Formats: sequence, C-alpha cells, structure tokens
Amino acid sequence: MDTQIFDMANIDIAWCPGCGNFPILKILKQAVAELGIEPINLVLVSGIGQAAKIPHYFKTNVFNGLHGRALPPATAIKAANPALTVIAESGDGDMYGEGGNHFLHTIRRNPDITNIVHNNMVYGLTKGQASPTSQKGFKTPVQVNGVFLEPFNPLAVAIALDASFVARCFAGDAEQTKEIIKNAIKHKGYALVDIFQPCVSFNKLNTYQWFKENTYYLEDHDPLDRQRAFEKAIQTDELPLGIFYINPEKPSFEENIGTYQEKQTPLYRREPDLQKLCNLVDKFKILI
Amino acid sequence: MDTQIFDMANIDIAWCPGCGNFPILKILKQAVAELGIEPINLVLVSGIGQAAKIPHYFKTNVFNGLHGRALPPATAIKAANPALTVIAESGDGDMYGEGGNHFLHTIRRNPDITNIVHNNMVYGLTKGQASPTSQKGFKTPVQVNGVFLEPFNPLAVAIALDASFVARCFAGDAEQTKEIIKNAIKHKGYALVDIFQPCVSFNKLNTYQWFKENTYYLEDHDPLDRQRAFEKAIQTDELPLGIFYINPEKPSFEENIGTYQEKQTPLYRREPDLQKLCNLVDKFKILI
Amino acid sequence: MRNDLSIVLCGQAGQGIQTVEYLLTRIFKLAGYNVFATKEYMSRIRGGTNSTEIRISSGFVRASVSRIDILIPLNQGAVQHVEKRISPQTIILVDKETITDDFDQTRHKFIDVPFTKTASEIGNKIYSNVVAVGTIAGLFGIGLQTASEYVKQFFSAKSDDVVQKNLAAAKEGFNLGAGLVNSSKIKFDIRNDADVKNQILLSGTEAVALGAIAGGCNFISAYPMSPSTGVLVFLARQAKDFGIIAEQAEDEIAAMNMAIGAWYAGARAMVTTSGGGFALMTEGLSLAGMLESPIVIHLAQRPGPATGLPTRTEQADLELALYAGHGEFPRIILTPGNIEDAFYLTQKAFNLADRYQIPVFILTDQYFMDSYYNTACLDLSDINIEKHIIKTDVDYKRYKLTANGISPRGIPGFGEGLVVVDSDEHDEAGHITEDLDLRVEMVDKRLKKLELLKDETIPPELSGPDDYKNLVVCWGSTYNIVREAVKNLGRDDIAFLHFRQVYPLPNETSIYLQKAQRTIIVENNATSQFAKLIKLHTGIDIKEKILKYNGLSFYVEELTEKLNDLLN
Amino acid sequence: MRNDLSIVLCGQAGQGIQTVEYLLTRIFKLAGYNVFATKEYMSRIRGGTNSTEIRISSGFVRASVSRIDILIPLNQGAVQHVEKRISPQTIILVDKETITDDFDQTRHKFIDVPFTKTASEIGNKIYSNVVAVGTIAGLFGIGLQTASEYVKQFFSAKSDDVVQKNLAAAKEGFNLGAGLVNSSKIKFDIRNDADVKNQILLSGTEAVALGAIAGGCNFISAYPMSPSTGVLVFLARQAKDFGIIAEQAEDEIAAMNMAIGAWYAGARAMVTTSGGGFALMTEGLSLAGMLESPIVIHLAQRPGPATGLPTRTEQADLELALYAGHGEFPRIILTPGNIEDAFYLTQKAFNLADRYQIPVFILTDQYFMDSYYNTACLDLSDINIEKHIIKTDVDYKRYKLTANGISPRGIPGFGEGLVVVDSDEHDEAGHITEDLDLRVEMVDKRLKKLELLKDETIPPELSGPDDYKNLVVCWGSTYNIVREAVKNLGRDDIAFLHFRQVYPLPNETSIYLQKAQRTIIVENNATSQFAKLIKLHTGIDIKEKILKYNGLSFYVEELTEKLNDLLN
Ligand SMILES: Cc1ncc(C[n+]2csc(CCOP(=O)(O)OP(=O)(O)O)c2C)c(N)n1
Ligand SMILES: Cc1ncc(C[n+]2csc(CCOP(=O)(O)OP(=O)(O)O)c2C)c(N)n1
Ligand code: SF4
Ligand code: SF4
Ligand SMILES: [Mg+2]
Ligand SMILES: [Mg+2]
Repeated sequence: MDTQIFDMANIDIAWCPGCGNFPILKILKQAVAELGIEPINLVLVSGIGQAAKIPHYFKTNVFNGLHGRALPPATAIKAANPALTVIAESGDGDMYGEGGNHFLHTIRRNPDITNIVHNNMVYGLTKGQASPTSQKGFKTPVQVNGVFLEPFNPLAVAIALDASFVARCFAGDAEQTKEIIKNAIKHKGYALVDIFQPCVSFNKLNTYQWFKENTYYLEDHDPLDRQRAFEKAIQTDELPLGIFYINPEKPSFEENIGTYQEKQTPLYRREPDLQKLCNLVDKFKILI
Repeated sequence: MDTQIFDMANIDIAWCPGCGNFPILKILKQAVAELGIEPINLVLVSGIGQAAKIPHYFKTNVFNGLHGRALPPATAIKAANPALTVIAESGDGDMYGEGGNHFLHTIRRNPDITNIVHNNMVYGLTKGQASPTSQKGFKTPVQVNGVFLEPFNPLAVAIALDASFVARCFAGDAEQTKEIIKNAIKHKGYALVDIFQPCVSFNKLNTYQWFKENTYYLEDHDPLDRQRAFEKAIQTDELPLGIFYINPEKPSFEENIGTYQEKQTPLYRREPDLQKLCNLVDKFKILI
Repeated sequence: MRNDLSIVLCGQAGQGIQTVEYLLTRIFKLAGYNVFATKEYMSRIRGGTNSTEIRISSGFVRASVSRIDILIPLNQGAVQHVEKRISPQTIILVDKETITDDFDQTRHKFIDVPFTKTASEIGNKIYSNVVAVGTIAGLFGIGLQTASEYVKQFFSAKSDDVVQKNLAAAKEGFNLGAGLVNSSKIKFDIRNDADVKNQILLSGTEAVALGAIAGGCNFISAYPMSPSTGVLVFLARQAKDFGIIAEQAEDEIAAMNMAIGAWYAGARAMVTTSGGGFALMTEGLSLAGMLESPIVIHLAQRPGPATGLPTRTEQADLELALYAGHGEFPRIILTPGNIEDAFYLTQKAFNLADRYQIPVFILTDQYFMDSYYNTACLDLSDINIEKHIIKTDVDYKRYKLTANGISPRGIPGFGEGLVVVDSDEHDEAGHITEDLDLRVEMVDKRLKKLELLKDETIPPELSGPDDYKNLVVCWGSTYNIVREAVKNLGRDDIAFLHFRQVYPLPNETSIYLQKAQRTIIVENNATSQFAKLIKLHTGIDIKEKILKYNGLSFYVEELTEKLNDLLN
Repeated sequence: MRNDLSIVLCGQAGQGIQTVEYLLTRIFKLAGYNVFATKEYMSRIRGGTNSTEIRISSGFVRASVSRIDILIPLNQGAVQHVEKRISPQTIILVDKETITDDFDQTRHKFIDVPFTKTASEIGNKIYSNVVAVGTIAGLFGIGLQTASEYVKQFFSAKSDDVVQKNLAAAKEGFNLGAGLVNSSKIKFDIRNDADVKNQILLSGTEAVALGAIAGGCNFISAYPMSPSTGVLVFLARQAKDFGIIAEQAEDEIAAMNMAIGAWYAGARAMVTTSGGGFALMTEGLSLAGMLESPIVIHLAQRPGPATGLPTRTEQADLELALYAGHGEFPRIILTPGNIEDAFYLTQKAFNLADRYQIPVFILTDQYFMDSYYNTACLDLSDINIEKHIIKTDVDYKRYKLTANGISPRGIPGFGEGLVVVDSDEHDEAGHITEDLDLRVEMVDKRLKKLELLKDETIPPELSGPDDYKNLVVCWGSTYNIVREAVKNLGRDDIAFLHFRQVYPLPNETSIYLQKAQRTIIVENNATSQFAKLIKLHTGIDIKEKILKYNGLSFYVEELTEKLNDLLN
C-alpha cells in the first residue's frame, strides 16, 4: 500500500525543524502501509504533548484525548470493536508520568494494541522540564540543579509485569524502527515500543549524536528469555535497542472478556435482547 | 520501650475476627517500640481500606488521607520535617491500584520512608472485588468468571526501578516480619515491605494455610544482587519471603533537595528572609 | 388495629441480618403483603451494629419510618443502638439466652423468645435466624406453607440435611409466633392483597442496573466505591447474557476515559461511582464535553467531604455534578425519586446522551440504592433504544457546524469516513486548530445544545391539590418520604413538587413556585444546594428549609413533625 | 501628537521576538517611559505566528489595545496575522529583503528598513533583532547611551566579540531609526518620567511567585501546565535562597496531596495548575476541606473544555473553583486585577489559609500571567507572615469543638501532643467515627467558618463618580482593560466595580449594584459565571453582558466600543 494514503493535505506541522518526531511520523506511515492496514480500520489514540500531536498529521481515525490518558480509551476502543487496529501513542511524560498507572494496568490487561512512546527524555510542549526518563544531572528551568531522581525504566517495568511484547528503538534508524513497529503491530496483545526521539529544542544532552553513540542493537538475544531481557533492560552504560521480550502465550484482553467467544460482531452492531431482559425482570417476582 | 505506649484506650477495632491485620498491628507496635521511636516522633500515613484503618488503632501522629494517596503526603511530611519517622501504610488495592502512579514515582524519589502494604490480594472494605495482586482464577462478585489479569508484581516492579529496599513477609510469622520491618525502618531511603495478609472474609483462596504452604524464606540470598533479586521476585510456583533487594548507595530525597544541607531545622521553624526578598524585588528595577 | 407495621432487625455485620431480611421480605411478598425495606450500616465487614427496617402494609409502603413496632435485637447493644426509635408500644422479641443486657422492663415491652435454644434443639445455633423468620411468619399468621416453601427454595443449593433442618427451624419458629398470638401476647391483622404476589421486589441498585441494560448499555467501566458498586456487580453478573463488557478499572480516571473511548467506538457505556471517585473523573467529564461524547454517569452520593461516611447517605453532590469539569459545556442531571424512575430514567439517559452527545447524570444516594419495595412489573413494551450513529461517507466531518449544534456522530470502521475527535479546540474535521474565530463557533455550537435540552426537560411532579397554598419542594431519593409525610399532615392546602430532573431546571418550575404562598424545601444536605439552583434559574429564593445531614435519610414521622412545626 | 504608542512584534516562535521584547521593554523603562507588554502565542515551540504588544506612554499603561502604531513583522504572514489590528496610520517597519509577501502599499504604510542587510554587514543575520531594537530606540530618540549600556549588560555573559557585534548592531539600528526621524518619515515625542527608571517591571507570574515567598511559602508541588508553570519555575529558581522545596510531581493528584501533607507537617505549601490539572486535584481539595488543612491553590485559567487552547486566556473556571470537591466545606477565591494585587493577595492567601484552615484560591489567567508593566516598588514594610500553629500539650485534640469552628492547629513533633487527621468523618481527636450526632457537629463546625469569612472579605473597588448611573462590573484580570475603556468613554455617569475577591462575595456588593440604574458585566467567558454568582448571593440579575471567549482578553478599544454601543 502507498504510504501517501496516510498523508494529510496541506497541513502546518507544529514540530520544530529537526525534531525526532518527523522521522517517527514517516516510519509509522510506512509500517502501517506495508502491513496493508486501511486508514478507516486504523485508530490512532494519543494524549497531549508534542508526540501526541502525531495523529493530526496522519490521515486516519483519531482519538486525541487527555494528557496521560491514551491507554484507557485505546483499550476500550479495541474491546468495543476488535476489528480495528489500535495504536496508543504519546510522549514519555504523558505515558510514564501522568499516565503511569494506566501503563502498569494496561500491561496487565494485555489488550491487543500497540503502545508507541516518543521518549525524548523531556517535557517538550511545556518547554523543557524533566520527564520521568530524564537522565540524572539533566538541568531544566525546574530541575535547576539537575535531575536527581532515578530515571524511570519503562522496559524493565514492562518485563517485570510480564508484558507480552517489549521493544526499544531509535528514531534515527528508520529501517530497524519500522521493522520493530511492524512486529509490534502484528503481535497479538499489548506491545510496548519505546522510541528514543531527539528533542532539538529542549534536550541538548540526548541528541541524535548522543543516541548513536550510546545505543547498540541486541544481538543473538532470545526474546523469550525474561531473565536475560531484564538484564538487558537495566543496562545503562550503553542502551540496547531491539525486541527485548516477547511472551507469546498470553491471551489478549478481548479474548479474555468472552464478549467475542460466540460472535465477532462489534458492539455497535449488537442489540440488547429485550426478551432476555423481560425474563430477568420476571425473576424479581419469584425472587430466587 | 514498652509497646503499650502505642495502645489506644478502649477502642472498637473494625476488623473481622481472625483478620491478618491484627498480627500486623501487633508486630508494627513491637517493631517501632524496639527501635525506641517515640509516638510523638512517628507519623503513620495511610489511605483508605481495611489496612488503612491501622493508624486509628495506633497511638501516634496520624495522617489518614485518601484512598490510594498515602505516598505523596508521606513524602512531603518527611521532606518538611526529616526528624519524623514516617510510615506509609495501606492495602494492596490502595497502593498498587488507585495509587499505582505514586508507587512508581515515590520509588524514584526515594524519600526516607517505610512503605508497608497489607497484601490480602483482594479489596476488603468494598466487599471482595479483585485487587491488582489477586491470583488468576480468583472469583469475585465482579470478576464472575475469575480474575484473568496478570497479578501485579510489586517486588519485581520495585526492583526494576532500583528501589533502595525491597522485602516481602507474611503476617502469620511475627518474628521474621518484625525483623524485616525494623530493617526497613532503619534503612535510609524508600523501603517497601509487602506483607501477605489473609483476609478471612473475602479471600478464601489465599488463607493462612495457603500462605504457609506456598511461601518460603530466601536463603543465602545476596540482597545486593539485583539480577538475582529479580529472578526471585518473579518466581510464582512458590513465593519467597525476606529481603529481596537493597541498594545502599542511594541518597534520599531529603538529601537531594538540598534544603537541609546547611541546617537541619524543619520547615515549620524557619522564617523567610524578607531582606533577601527586598533584594530580589529590587532586581526587577535593574532587570538583568 | 394498625395495618402498617415496621419490623427492625438489629445486630452485628455478618451476623445474618441479611438472611433474615431476605427471607422475610420475600415471604411477606409471596404472602401478598406490601413490603418496603431499607438498611443503615457501618463501614466494616464484621461487628459493629447495623439495622434493617422492614415495613409491611396492606397498601403501598415506600419510605422509612423511625417507629419500630417489632424489634428483633441480635446482639448486645442492639436495643441501645435504636433506643431513640423505641416506644412503649414497641414489642421487643429478645432471646434472653443470648442477649443479656439488663433491660428496663418498665420502659420497654420485652417478650423472651428462645430462638437459640430452639435452634440448638434442631441441631445448631446457626438455625436461630430461620427460627426468627418462622416466628415472624407465625405472628402474622402467614401460611406455614408459604414460608416453608420459600425457605426450601432459598436453601435448595445446600445439602438435603441443611434444608430439612432449616424447614424444621422455620416450623418451630412458626409455632413460637403462633403461640404468642394465641396467648394473645400479640395480635396483628394486616390485610394482604393477591396482586402483590405477582409484583416485583426491586432495589434502587437493581433498578438503575436494569435501566442501563434496557438503555442498551454494553460497556461499564468502574472502580469499586460504596454505594455505587452494586450497579457494576449487577452488570458483571449479567455480562454474559447481555454481551456487556464490565471492566473494573485501575482507578476512576481510567474508568471514565475507557467509557468515553467505548462510546467513540460505538458502544453504549456508563460509569458508576461516588463523590470522591467522581472528583477524579471530572477531567474526563470535561473531555466528554469537548469531544461531544455521550457518557452516562451514575453518581451515588454519600456524605463527604473526602472519605466522609462511606456507607451513609446524603444529597450533597448536586453542585459537584452541576459544575464539575473545567470549561463550559452542557449536561443533564436526572434524579430518580422512586424505583420505577430509576429504571426508566436510566434507560432514557442513554438515549439522551447519544442524541445530544453530552454527559447525562443519574444522581442517586446510599438510601436510594439500598432501599427496595414491591411494585408492578416494569413495562418494557415501549422501551426504545435510540441509536444516533450514522454511517459515514468519505468526506465525513465529525464536528460539522449545524443549525442546532448537533453534528451527526460517526464511529470508526462504520462507513467510508474517518472519525477524528480531539480534546484541543478543533475544526469541523476534528483536527486541532488555533483559529480563534472557529473557536467561537465551536463554543457556540456546544452551548447551543443546552437550549435544545431546555425544551425537553422532564417536568416536576406535583402531588396534592392544584389550589395549594403551601408547597413542599424536593428532589431525588426523598420522593416517597415526602409523599407520606405530606399525606400524614392531612391538610388540603398543601402539595409537594418532586424533581426527577434537576438540570436543566424544567421551565414549569417558577410557575409552580409562584402559585404557592409558602414554599418549603426538603434536602438531605447542609447547604440546600437545590434551593440555590432554583434561585439561580428562577430568581425565587426558598427561605424555609428542612435539611438533614447526619448521614441518614429522613424518617417519615420526623419530616411530618418538622413540616407541622413550620406550618402551624 | 499622541503620547501613547503601541508597538507590535510579530513572527514565528523561536525567531527571537522574546529577545527584542525583552530588550525594548527594559530599555524603554530605563529611558523613563511607562511600559506595558503582553503576548499571544500558539501552543508550539517553533514556527507558527505569535505577536507581542509593547505599549509605551508618558502616563501609566496597563492594558492591551488592538491599535498598532508600529508593526515589526518578522516573518511571512505576520502582517496578515494582525491584519484586523492594522489601520492606515500603522507604520510597518518591514525588511523587504526577508519579508517578501507583496504588500498593498495603498492600504498600509510600509517603510522598508534593512534590518538583515545591516546585520549581515556587521557579520551575521542573527544581529538583525538587535538592529531592530536599535531602530526603535532611534525612533524615540532614546539616548544611544542607554540602549547600548543595556545591550551590553544583556549580553555580558557572551563572548566579547558577540557583545561588540551586538553593540554595533544597536548603533546601526539606532542610526536607521534616527534617520527615519530626520527624514521626518516618522515623528514621535513621548514625554518620559524620571521616576519610572526606579520602578520595577513585573509580570503576573512573577508577582504571584514573589507574593508566595512573601507569604512564607516554603513548599510548592506542581505538575507543569500552561499558563501556570511560570510560578513553579520562579520558585524553583529561588528555592536555594529561600529554603523552598519545589517539587515537580508525577501528576496533579500527587502535587495536591503532597502540598496537604506538607501543611500537616508545618510547611506553608501551594500548588499551581490550570483547569485540567486542577480537575485532578479536586478530590484532594475535598480532602483539605475534611482535614481542615490550609492549602493555597494558584489556578491559572485557559480556555477549555479539556485541553482547549493551552496557551490562550479565559475566565471560565470560576464555577469550577467555587464548587469543586465533593461534600460541603468553605473556601476563599481571590482574583487579582493588577500586578500589585497579585503580590499582596498571594501573600495574604497564605495567612488566610492558615488562620481558617481552608483552601484559598488565587484565580488568574494566561493574559494576566504573561502581561507586565512598570510599577512602584513593592512595599514589604508591613508584610506579616501569620503562623497559626500551636505547640501541643499531651491531651491535644486536633478537632476540638470551639465557638467559631476553628480548632487550634498543631503539627507533629512540636509539643507533647499527637496530631491525628482523618479523611473519614472524625471525632475531636481526629479518629474515625460513625457517631451521627458528632457528624452533625463536625459539619456545622466546618461550615461555621464560612460565616467568619463573610465578615472579612476584601471589598470590591469602585472607580468613578459616587453618583454613577451606569455601573460596569468585572473581576480578575480585566481590571486595567475596563479601567481604560471606561476612561475612554469620558462620561461622568459611569463607574466600574472590580472584584479582587469573588468568594465569599463581599457584603457591599448589593449596595453598589442597587445604586446603579444600569449594570453591565464584563467577563472573559461564554456563560457569564460571575453574574450567576452575583445573582445567587444578591438576587440581582445582571442582564447586560459583554462576554468574550475566543481565547484572547479584551482590547481596550473593543470594550470601549461595546460599552458605547450599550450606553448610547
Ligand atoms: C492534566 C494535564 N496536566 C498537564 C498538562 C500540560 N502538558 C501538556 S503536554 C505535557 C508534557 C509533555 O511531555 P511529553 O508527554 O513527554 O510529550 P512531548 O511534548 O515531550 O512530546 C504537559 C505536562 C496537560 N495538558 N494536562
Ligand atoms: C477515590 C476512591 N475510590 C474508591 C474508594 C472505595 N474504596 C475504599 S477502600 C477500597 C479498596 C480496599 O482495598 P485495599 O486497598 O486492598 O484495602 P483492604 O480493604 O483490602 O485492606 C476502595 C475501592 C474510595 N474510598 N476512594
Ligand atoms: S520541542 Fe522538542 S519534541 Fe517538541 S517539536 Fe520541538 S524538538 Fe520536537
Ligand atoms: S474484610 Fe478481610 S481484610 Fe477486612 S477486616 Fe475482614 S478479614 Fe480483614
Ligand atoms: Mg517527552
Ligand atoms: Mg486488600
């Protein structure tokens, strides 16, 4: 499929020139195009932030909700209509800060959605405060003496919760990132893709250069080995990229809820059975 | 110190006979008494739930806040007056469900507080719905077909975030639990103590008996070994008890903020320097 | 000889009051008596002291009285717990063997009934509850037949031995009761009414949940919180039969945002919560306002602030429901006054939410959720589930500017169009905009819908003479209490006006109020929030207020007396 | 020859408008001109089109005008962006080399000024901003001295070469400006005033933050959110000097609960946020109500619902602040009208919160936060930090029932007593209770404080003749705009009434309103929320409304005209 099908006509993109969000936008379009997903069958769900603006530059169905709250609606959308491909996408502050609790429990729920996080290690839209993933020592207008909190480790946490797909990539590497995203989308169940994304305006520490120099791709790594995946996830001297962990066994949320065991019909095509309701009401006569 | 100093005069305890909260109450009193902590220098912070009622049966300073919100005030109380011993205590639903985001970020902040979680794997006060730690298959009035979500693994998550002290114990074993709690309180920095607590009214699955049969104490385990700690934390066939992980290196939040570098005086004894304020205001004349 | 009786069971949590209540109410109903029951209880699972009130009568009974005709204390301190409600006429059936507080025989009418002994003789103390049930049945001369049959059904799941023992217990109890009657220690005769047998016995919780199903609800996301949890539990139990997704969220924020997402994808979703949980949903409420998403919110009130009194009742979150959410957007607030309302209004809520693409509240409270009575079977014949979603075409615009402010609502995957919704201010296509003129159009669009709503309000219900001089105003759960209290006054110059929709305030309101020489408002809160709403929208200032905020709803006598004091 | 001038810089985000604005306003002030500046900008970091307005005058200027006397467009489309505000008199200093839109010379007065060329000659395009600064200075015949000195200071951190280049740029620009004057293409003479030099230039953000420090604030927990973040940033920068703990929380819920915990332990804490973030704090607000905890909330409004227009302004969260939080408890809402207010009211907020143990709001908005002007240096002489905490004795009870409802507030570790606070309904000692009579006493205790507050409100400020026939009512950030607009009307029958405290509504309100034959309310929202509050508390229904809700505050001329239309 031609990626242009996802292009929006004459729009003004609100990102800074050189922002790592541009390559991600391009890569994502390619990934879904190559998977042959039609715009009308795709839903991009996002929160608020620079990353979270991505759906506005993407010709498809969009649910751009609240800051930090992309995962709950994404889960519900998939549950209400499993035929849709659902991607929940936002920044690191949105997903790991404001949205941290949903991150934990969505992993536990394991809906068949893809969770893409633009990890620029900073709050971009609000002008450069530290995000949960900001590196120690990173100075900002609020963290005037530099960040001293332990950076949030999304991969390690996801693996700790036995997430069904856990990967990390770098916006600077289109090819590998595209492949990882395609795998994530194809994967049945919750898939986390944390993407290192340079913020040229507010993060002068973690630049394209920095990411190039401080990352490497996992090699002969067995993604089924949770223990090893964790070991890699907590490595900080150098930051591994690739698919860290896969748990292929897990049934998805949509499978577990049972709503679709008998029929696949999405909720909007279903009518409540009023006869059943009558019978149910009648039970309140007999009262057992 | 005599534990009776913490006893409340003629109170009606709202827990069910046989509840695992009773031993925890007793153990906690002994622990703080043995550490010689005065009631006036101790603050019990809790949320809402059966476990969270514990401060009302404990003669000391109490901040019984909102469901899921014990950690933020506990952090602030310690920061405002580091001379106080602060314990944040609640149930599994409170700390890992409603309060999940604070759990993550309090670990990152590493305030010198002790976080005790009464883990009965159920929502007790609201009459028996699943909690984040409920075991798969556990049937409840809401989870009518049994829980299918992956149980939340607080220890693995804490270790993933490099928490500075991570332990688990069992309310049925007073001695060891008391020692672990004492170590947690003595530890400088955030200390998680997850306590298996039988709920005799709503959790017929995870009973005293069940916990006895399904737990064992870590032996010749090196708590400095994070990798191994994780391995133990994700073990599910049998559930290890003891101190899983310690990171002795980390400075506490109170140390990091710098407020107490020059003087230890708690905030309530400090007066703002109005002269400095005058000078600051004057800067708005010169304007550089 | 009175034909309206109030029986109160009082004991510890977990002592089996519920079983006795359950059996008695059902047996009474099967025997053709009108039944009403409600309870007050502590926020704990075992111990403490709780009480359940059961009223039976030849005519409809639907409100709580303080009067106790028969008291069955099940633990020490039970009598003291309801002391204020006991009169010299109150018959206290007490098992002296188990309850050893020394009672003041001069002040109270105690009759010693050996529930426990009888039970023990049958084989186990635990049967004493059923003995008590039998005793009451005996007192009312309900055919032992009926009672036994029901007890049998009730325990049918249990072993045969247990069933037999319970039947024996019922029988022995029955004889005890009959004995009391013969020894004419007690005498009642309450006419019964064959129709009642075929009526349904429904609680506020059940009515809201059934209404939701009738409204086509197929998605509920919620976080447990008293007194709202029952609705989630009910729908979870019915999930399989009605294809409902019932998900317990990690917190109320998730619950609200899930429900909005579900509507976006074509589901009919609701949340159920109480004050503190709703506070956490208010950002999401504002999101619904901006997305123009339908959402049905069941808000079951309890006393605040903060955790307050978790298992008690209050009507103090009206203003919260009215003004929650940042920014400006329309909403509807429905406040059922009786069980039937709860069903039909909840059903309607889904249609309203879908038609106007706005939040619709069902505002109840603990008293309402936990009360139940017999009523004619619900009429489902003209239940109509309006679905207001359209099949989109290629150039579909979610926020098309229209004359009345309502844009046809499409959903993703249904039609050729793309459905774009955005929490930022947006253009007609749904994409983020900073066009400030468009901003104004979008604000006007959203607020326009409020005008439509004002023309379609559910009028308040006036009961009493049209030429009333005095008017009692109330809303929500106090309906039946006010009704009975006003009836007790036995005056022909007084009527009462009940609001089952408080917002938008029905246009008829001022007409009704202006007709009255005196208006008295009755509210279960401390600051008379509804009076403020009325003043704001009609300019009429209701000065006479009867307010209660101790955590309990009004008792009929209490309200009657207060009204009397004001009116005489 | 007018002596009040409006200069507008318009360009992309990140193009250096801020630098030009910063330099110009400071230089003008140092040169003794009264200065006012404000900005409107998009929610993005680079690109788009933003504009900054700088007014200079011989007298005080403190409000935004639409009129543009001098426009400096810095990018394509800039002129179009402010099209509506341009008149034939507007002088557009445009660098035709960089800005190539074809302008309609007939409609606009363009003067080509080679900013870029000049800069390039000095060595780099980037100096063009400073060239522009110099040009303006030249136009006003500000001593090159002053300008250069300041430019020097400004770049002092940079390398000597950079400093020199910038000085050269300023000089060249100055000559360009002077040239324009000599060639009498342009002529202004605006008297300047020596006093201004020694005044301070302060923004709403800075005033709130300084007020907090003056209030003894030593703890701020917040989550970034425009337009409230500036206060956190300011206090974080001052944290070391003033021993303030400034913590960025993981979310607003944590921020609020931290702040309440901090007060419990004896700190003086505040939160700063905007609508959506505040919505998340509302459960915590109710907690403060129940714990009777002091808390200062800076709520900087922006247009909603939901994300709305993040960088724009609105006054639509008044009702949210008024009714947020479940259950019933008192609060105070302060709404600064000018920079001085912002300082003194925020200072006072901490004392009020501590004395009454309640939430106190400082309600501002984006327009207010981002506007600044010169004003006499703040008077700190009678700043008084009231600490209302007591040393506890052994049998201390946190919620001792007292005549006025206020219980002496102890803190843990200070004294012999234990401090117990509880979100459940509690007894005097602070422990959970289900005593329903005590519940009533506690509700009354909390609400009693509202009566105290009513006797200590900050009266509204009346400006204009005492014998006014027409009264304009406003609140918060519109103060200076209304003031200038009313002045422009030049009528002796009109006055305006500004509220710096909106809740509890000052008692004087009705007296002022009753005196007026006509009352007009001015609000930056769509539903006139303050008029509703006034109606509710005074019964007076203000029918004439001037409302604006496109995301911008009022322009003086716009408001003048609207008032004129209404009055004539
Ligand atoms: C409830 C709420 N709090 C705060 C904000 C303000 N806000 C908008 S985006 C953002 C963070 C942006 O950081 P991130 O999520 O990492 O996205 P980025 O801009 O870096 O791509 C914040 C705090 C908001 N919109 N809503
Ligand atoms: C915001 C909010 N949501 C929900 C509740 C209702 N609630 C009270 S306790 C509780 C959970 C109790 O479970 P847990 O935290 O595990 O404590 P336990 O009773 O099991 O000791 C809930 C959901 C509440 N009080 N506040
Ligand atoms: S601020 Fe950073 S993240 Fe945002 S658009 Fe600019 S470069 Fe990208
Ligand atoms: S319900 Fe469970 S947790 Fe609560 S008191 Fe009873 S036994 Fe303990
Ligand atoms: Mg980011
Ligand atoms: Mg629990």
